[in-house]
Amino acid sequence: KSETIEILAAASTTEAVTALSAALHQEHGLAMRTTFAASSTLAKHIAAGAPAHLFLSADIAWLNYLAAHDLIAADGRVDLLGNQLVLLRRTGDAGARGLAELADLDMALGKERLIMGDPAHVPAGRYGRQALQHLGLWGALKQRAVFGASVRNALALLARGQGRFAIAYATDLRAHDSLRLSATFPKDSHAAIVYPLALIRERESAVARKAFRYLQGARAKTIFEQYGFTFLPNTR
Amino acid sequence: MLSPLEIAALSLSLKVAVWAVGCSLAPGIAIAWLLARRDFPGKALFDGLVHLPLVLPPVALGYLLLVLFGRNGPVGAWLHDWFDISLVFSWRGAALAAAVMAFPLLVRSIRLSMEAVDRRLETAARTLGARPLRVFLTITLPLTTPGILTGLLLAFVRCLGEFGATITFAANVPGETRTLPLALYTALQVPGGEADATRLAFLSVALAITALVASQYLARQLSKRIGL
Amino acid sequence: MLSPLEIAALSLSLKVAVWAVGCSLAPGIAIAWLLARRDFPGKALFDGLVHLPLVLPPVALGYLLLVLFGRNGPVGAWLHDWFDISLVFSWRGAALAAAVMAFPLLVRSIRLSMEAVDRRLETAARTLGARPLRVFLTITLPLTTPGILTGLLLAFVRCLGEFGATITFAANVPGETRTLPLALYTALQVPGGEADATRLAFLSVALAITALVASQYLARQLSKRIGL
Amino acid sequence: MLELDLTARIGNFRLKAAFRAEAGVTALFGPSGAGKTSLINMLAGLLRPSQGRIVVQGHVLFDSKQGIDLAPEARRLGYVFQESRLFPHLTVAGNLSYGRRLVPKGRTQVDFDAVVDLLALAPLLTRRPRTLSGGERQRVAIGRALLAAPRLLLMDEPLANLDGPRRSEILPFIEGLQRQLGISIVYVSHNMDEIVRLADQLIVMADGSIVAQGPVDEITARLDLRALTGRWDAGAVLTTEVAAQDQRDALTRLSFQGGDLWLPQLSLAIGTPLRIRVRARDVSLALTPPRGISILNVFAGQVIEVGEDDGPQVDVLVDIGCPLWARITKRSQRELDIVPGRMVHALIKAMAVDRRGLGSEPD
Amino acid sequence: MLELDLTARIGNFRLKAAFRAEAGVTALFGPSGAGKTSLINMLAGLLRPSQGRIVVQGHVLFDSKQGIDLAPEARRLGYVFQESRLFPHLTVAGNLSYGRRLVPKGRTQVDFDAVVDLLALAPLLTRRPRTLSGGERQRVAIGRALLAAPRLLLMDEPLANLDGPRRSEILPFIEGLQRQLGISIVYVSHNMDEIVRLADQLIVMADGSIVAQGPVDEITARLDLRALTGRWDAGAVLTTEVAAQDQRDALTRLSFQGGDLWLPQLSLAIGTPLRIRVRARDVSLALTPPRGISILNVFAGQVIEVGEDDGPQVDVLVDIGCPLWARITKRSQRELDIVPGRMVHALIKAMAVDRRGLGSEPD
Ligand SMILES: Nc1ncnc2c1ncn2[C@@H]1O[C@H](COP(=O)(O)OP(=O)(O)OP(=O)(O)O)[C@@H](O)[C@H]1O
Ligand SMILES: Nc1ncnc2c1ncn2[C@@H]1O[C@H](COP(=O)(O)OP(=O)(O)OP(=O)(O)O)[C@@H](O)[C@H]1O
Ligand SMILES: [Mg+2]
Ligand SMILES: [Mg+2]
Repeated sequence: KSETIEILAAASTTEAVTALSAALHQEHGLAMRTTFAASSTLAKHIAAGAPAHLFLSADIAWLNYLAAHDLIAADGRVDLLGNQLVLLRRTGDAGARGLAELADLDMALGKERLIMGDPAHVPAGRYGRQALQHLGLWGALKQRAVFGASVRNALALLARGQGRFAIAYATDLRAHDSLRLSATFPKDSHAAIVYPLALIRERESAVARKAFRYLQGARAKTIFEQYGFTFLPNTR
Repeated sequence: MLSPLEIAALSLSLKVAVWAVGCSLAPGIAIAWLLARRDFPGKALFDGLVHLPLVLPPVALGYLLLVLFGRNGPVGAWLHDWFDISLVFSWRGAALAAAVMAFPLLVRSIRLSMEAVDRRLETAARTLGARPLRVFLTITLPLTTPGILTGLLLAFVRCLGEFGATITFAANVPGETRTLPLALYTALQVPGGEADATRLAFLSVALAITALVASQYLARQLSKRIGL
Repeated sequence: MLSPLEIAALSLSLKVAVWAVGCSLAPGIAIAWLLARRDFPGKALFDGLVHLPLVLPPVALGYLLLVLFGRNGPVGAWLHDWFDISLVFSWRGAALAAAVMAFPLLVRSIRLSMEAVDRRLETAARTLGARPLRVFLTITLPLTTPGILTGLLLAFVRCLGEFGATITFAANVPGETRTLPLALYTALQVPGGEADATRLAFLSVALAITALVASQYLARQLSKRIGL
Repeated sequence: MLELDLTARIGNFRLKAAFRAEAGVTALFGPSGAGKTSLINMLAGLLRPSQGRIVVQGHVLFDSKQGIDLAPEARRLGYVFQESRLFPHLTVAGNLSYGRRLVPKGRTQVDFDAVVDLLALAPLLTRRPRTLSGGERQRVAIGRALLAAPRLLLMDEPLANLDGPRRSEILPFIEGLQRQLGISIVYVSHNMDEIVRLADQLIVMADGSIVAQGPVDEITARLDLRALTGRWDAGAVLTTEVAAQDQRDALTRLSFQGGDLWLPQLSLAIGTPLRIRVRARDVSLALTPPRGISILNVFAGQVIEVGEDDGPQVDVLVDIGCPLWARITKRSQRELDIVPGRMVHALIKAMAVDRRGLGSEPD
Repeated sequence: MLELDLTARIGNFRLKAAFRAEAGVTALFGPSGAGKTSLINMLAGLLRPSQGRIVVQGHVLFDSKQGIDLAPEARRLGYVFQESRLFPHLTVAGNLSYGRRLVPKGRTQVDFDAVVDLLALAPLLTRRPRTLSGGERQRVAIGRALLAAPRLLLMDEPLANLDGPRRSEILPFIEGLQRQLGISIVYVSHNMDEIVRLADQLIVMADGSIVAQGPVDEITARLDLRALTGRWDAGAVLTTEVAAQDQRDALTRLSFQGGDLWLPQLSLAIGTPLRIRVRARDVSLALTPPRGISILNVFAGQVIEVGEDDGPQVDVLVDIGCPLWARITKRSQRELDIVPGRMVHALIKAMAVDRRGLGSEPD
C-alpha cells in the first residue's frame, strides 16, 4: 500500500497534475510523485527504464514511440485531454488589436514576427503549421515565423515584445496578465490536439491501475477543466 | 521567508553539488596531474575527452548518460543488478550529471595551478630523498591547493547551475532531483510563474555569490599560509 | 557526407563561436587584469557577478537576457532605436548568449595565468622606464598568452556547446540561430531522431577535439616562443 | 646628488637610514639581512617608506610631508637586481633593448655594441634567458640596466654570481660609466675589493640602520668597523697621482704625500689621480731600511698608535706623511719594540699593493 | 669514491668530462658557462648524459652500457643549488626537516640543533622563505641539504650570496662535515680561497671539458692555468704539521720540509696536518737575511726557475726544501740579479700567509 505512483507528465500539465495528485492523496491515501519535462525527455526516460507508472504525453507521437518499444500495458492507453489552439497577442499592443479574423493575420502581422513552437518537435508548433497551411497563410507567414523551443518559450518571447502574435494553447492564456486572446483556430484546421495517458507495462500494478482510472474519473474532469483542458474520456 | 519547496530545492542542490564535487576531487587531481606532468601518446585526445562535457550540449550529454546509466544501459544495468542502485530519478543521478558537467572545470583549474608549480622545487625535493609520490604529496599538491580550491569552487558553482543534463538524465522529481535550476524551470512552465522563478533565481545567485566570496576568503588565507 | 542542414548548423556554430569569443577577448583581458592585479571595494562581489553565468541555469540566463536585450528591454530598445539592431532571433543574439555563458571561463583562465606572471619582472620593467600600460602590454600580456589561448579555447568550446540560453533568448531560427546544439536538441525531440542526433553529436565532438588539439599545438609553439 | 632620510617597517624589520651622497659611486655594505636591498628598493620606488624624503639630483622622488611619491618609471633609476629578472619571452637582444627604447629623447644613449662587446654578450644575443647560465644571465641584466641610461644606477650585488675574470672585465666598465656618462651609482656589495675599487663613498649598514658613512678611505681605515668589514680588509687608502712611467721595468711611479710609490705599470696619463688601498696585512715594519730586498716601496715614518687587540697580531698606525696601517705579530712588536713615537720603515711589497684597489685594472 | 666519465649535449653545448675523485672535497672551478652546473646536475640525476658512467662509493648511479640510471632520490646525493629552491609553503623549520625525515634508518642523522646554531637559523625557524633575504635563504638551503645526510654533497656556489663573516662562519662547518661524517663533497665555486680551504682535489673546467685535474696544491701551483684561475691566486701549497704552540705570543709553529713556519695561533693539536697556501705575491726575496724586520718567516733557498712573463713582474720558483713561488718586479729581479742557482732568502710575512688557505679558521 505504501507504493508511490510515479507519473511523468508533459510540462504544460504541471499545475493540473499537481492538483490532481493532491486530490488523489486526499481521497484514496495514495502517494503520487510527479515529474514534469518535455514529452520527448520523459518518453526517453521510460525507454531507458525509469521507474514510471503513468505517462501523460502532450503528443501522440511519443506514446507511439513507447508503444513501438512495447512498453505500454495492454489496455493501458487512453486519450485523456484535449486543448484548443489559439492566437495570442500582448495586452495593449495597438497593432495587434486590429485583427478581426484569422484571414487578416498576414496584414496584421506586418513586418513583425509570428512566434510559435518549433513545428519540428513542439506539438503546438506542428498544429500551428497545420492550421496556417489549412488557412492558406503558411506560405506568406513562413518567413516571419520564429520557433521557440517550447510553447512556454514562445510565450516568453511574445511577452517580451519580440513579435506581434504567438500560437499557443488555450490553457496557456490562464493567469497571463500581459497576454490576450486574438483568435481561436477552428478545430478542423489542424489535427486533433490530444494528450494521451499511458500505463507503463513494466510497473503495472493494482495501485497503478487505480491511479490510471482515477485520472479518467469525475474529479479529474473537474480539475482538468478548471485548468482549461477539454476532458476527452467518458466519465465512468 | 523561504517556502518549503524552496528549502527543499536549496538543500537538494547543496547535497547534489557537494557530493558531485566531493567525488570528483580525487579523479580530478589524478587526471590534472596526468595532463600537467605526463606525456603519453594520445594525450591530446584524452585532453579532448576530458573537455567533452564542456562542448556537448547538456541535453545531449544527459541523453548519453541515460543511454549508459539508465536501467537498461550497460553500466546502469550492472549497477542495478549488483548494487541495487538506480541513478535515474535519484539524487545520485543528479549528482552524476552535475559531476560530469563540472569535471572539465575542476580538472582545468587544478591542472593550470599544477603546471605553475616550479619543477625545480620538485627536483630539489627528490635530491632530498623523496620519491615521486611523496614529492607529489608534500610539494606539488600543497602548492596546488589554491588551484584546487578554485577548481572546487568553479565545479561547485557549475553543479549548482546544472540543468540540461540533470533534467534529461535524472529527470525532474520533486525532493529527489528537483534542484534549484529545475525548480526554476518548473516555475517558468507554469503560467504566471515568473515571480516564483525570480525568487529562485535570486536564491541561486545568492548561493553562488556566497560560495564565491567564501572561497575567495579561504583562498587568501590559504595563499598566506603556503607563503605564496 | 554532411547534409546541407548539418553544414548550415556547423557553419553557424562556428560563426557564432568566433564572434562571441572575438568580442569577449578585450573585455575579458581587462576584467581578468582587474581581478588579478587590483584591489577595490566590492571586488568579491564583482568577481561573483563575473561568475554568475556559470551558476545560473542557462535557461534563466537566457530569460534574463531577453528581459534586458529584448526589444522592450532597456538595452534592447536602445540598440533597436539607435542602431536598428535586433539581437533576438538573430545570430548576433546567439553570439551574445554564447559570449555571456563563456565569459567566466575566459576571464578565469586569463586571470590565473596573469596571477602567475612574476611581478618582479613587472617591477624590473618599470625601473627600465616603462609605464604601467607599457609594462602590461610588453611584459604581462605576452607572458599571459598561454592563459589567453587556453581561455579562448575553453570559451570557444563552451560557445560551441551553448544551448539553454541561446534557445531561450535567440530562439531556434533555422539558418539564423540553429547552431549545432540546437539542431541536436531538435533532433532529439523527434521520435526516431536519434540517428540524426548522433551524427550531430559526433560533429560537435569532432569540432571540439579539433579545436582542442589545434590549441594544444599552438600553446606548445607559443610556450616555446616566449621561452617558458 | 642623492639625499635620503627614511624610516620604514617591513614585517618585523625596522629600517631607519639617512645619508647624503655626492656624485660618484656610493657603496652600501653590510651583513646579510642588514636591509640593503630594502633600502635600495625604497630608492627605486618599489617599497614605500613609512616616512621620509628622497632627493636625487635635485628631483624630489619621495617626500612624505609633501605627499610626493614618484612612480618607479618616473624616477629613472636603473636597477640591477640580485636575481637577474630577465624577461623570459624576449631574447637576450630583446631584453637589452627593452629599456633603451624608452630612453627619453634628450638623454644620451649608451652604445649598444659597446655594451654587448664588453659584457661578451654577442654570442648570446639570440638566446633565451632560460638557456643561460647564472653568470650569463647576470651579465645580460647589467647590460639591460646600462642601456636604459638611467640618472642613477642601483646595483644589488650585481657581480655575486660572476667568476673572477668576468668580474674584472665588467668592473672597469661600471667605473667607466661613472666617468664617461657622469652617472652615479649606488652599489650594494659584500666584496670590499669591489667597493674600494668602485666606490667614492661607503655606507655601512647593520640591523636596519647606518653604522658608518663617509669616504671609502676613512671608513676602511677605521678599526672599530672591522667586525663588520672583516679583518682582512682593514687598511688605508692612499690618494695618489701618477707621476712617471718607467717603460723599461714596466713600472709606474705614483706620488703621494709620503713620497713615491712604484707599481706595476698602469696605462694612465701623468697627473691622473688614483686611489690606492694598502691593506694592513701587506705592510711590514723594519727598524733599519732593508737592503738587497725585492720590496721596492719602503717609507720612513713614525709610529703614531698601536692598536689594542686580543689576537696574535696588532695593527700599527705609522705616519709616513700620511697614515698607513701595518699589521705585525705581537712577537715582532715586542722584539722590535714598536711603540708610539718610534721611527720605523714601512715596507709595502709592490705587488702586494692591491691593484684591485686601483682606479683601473692594469692587466 | 667518485668515478665519472660522461658525454652530453645540452642545446648547442657539448660536455665531455671524465675524472676520478678520491674521498674528500672535490672542487669544480671554471668560468661562467663552462658546464659546472650541467655536470653536477648529471651527477644528481637531474640531467641525463648521452652516454657514460657514474659510480659513487661503489654504487653505480649511471651506466649507459648497462642501462642503469638511478632516480635522483635513489642516488642520495645532497644538492645545494645556486638558487636556494626553498619550499615556499613550509616554514624554515619545515624546510630543514624535509630531507631529515627521509634519511634511511641505518644512516647517522645530523644534529638539527647543531645545524641551526651554526647557520644562525634559530631566529628564522618560524619564518617563510619568501620573507628571507638572499643570504638567509641560502643558509637555510645549506642546512636542508646537510640534514638529509647524503652520501655525497653537491654544492653549486652555495656561498655566492653570503657576506664575508657568514661565509667564514659556514665554511668550517662544511669542512667539519667532511671530517666528522666522512661525507665527500663536490663543490662548485668561483672563489679560489674557498676552494683552497675546502678542497682536496681540484677540477678546472672550461667550455664543457676538463682542462686540468689533480690535488689542489698541484693545480694552483701551475702557471699555465693562470688565465683561468686568475693571476692573484697563483701560489704554492705547503703541506705542514702543527709542531708547537707559543701561548705568550699566541703563535703556532708549523713544521714543513723547509723548516718552521710561524702563524697566528691555531687551536689545533700538535701533529695535526695542515695545508697552507702561500701566494706568490706574498713572498719577497732578499739576498741577505734581513734583520730588525717584522717578518717572522724567512727561509734560505735556491732559485730554481724564473718565469717568463711580459708584465712588470716575474714569478720566481725557489727551493726552500719544498717549492715556493715568489712574485717580484722585473726591476728587483735585475737589481738583485735573481737567476736560477742563486741563493736567496724568501720572506713570507706571517700575516700574509693566507689563513683562509688553512684547514680551519683560527679566529
Ligand atoms: N616581506 C618581508 N617580511 C618580513 N621580513 C622581511 C621581508 N622582506 C625582508 N624582510 C627582512 O628584512 C631584513 C632586510 O632584508 P634585506 O633583503 O633588505 O637584506 P639585505 O641586506 O639585502 O640582505 P642580503 O645581503 O642577504 O641580500 C631581513 O631581516 C629580512 O628577513
Ligand atoms: N637548456 C639549455 N639550452 C641551451 N644551452 C644551455 C641550456 N642550459 C645550459 N646551457 C648552456 O650550457 C652551458 C653550461 O651551462 P652551465 O649552467 O652548466 O654553466 P656554469 O659553469 O654552471 O656557469 P655559471 O658559473 O655561470 O653558473 C652554458 O653555455 C649555457 O648557456
Ligand atoms: Mg639583499
Ligand atoms: Mg652554474
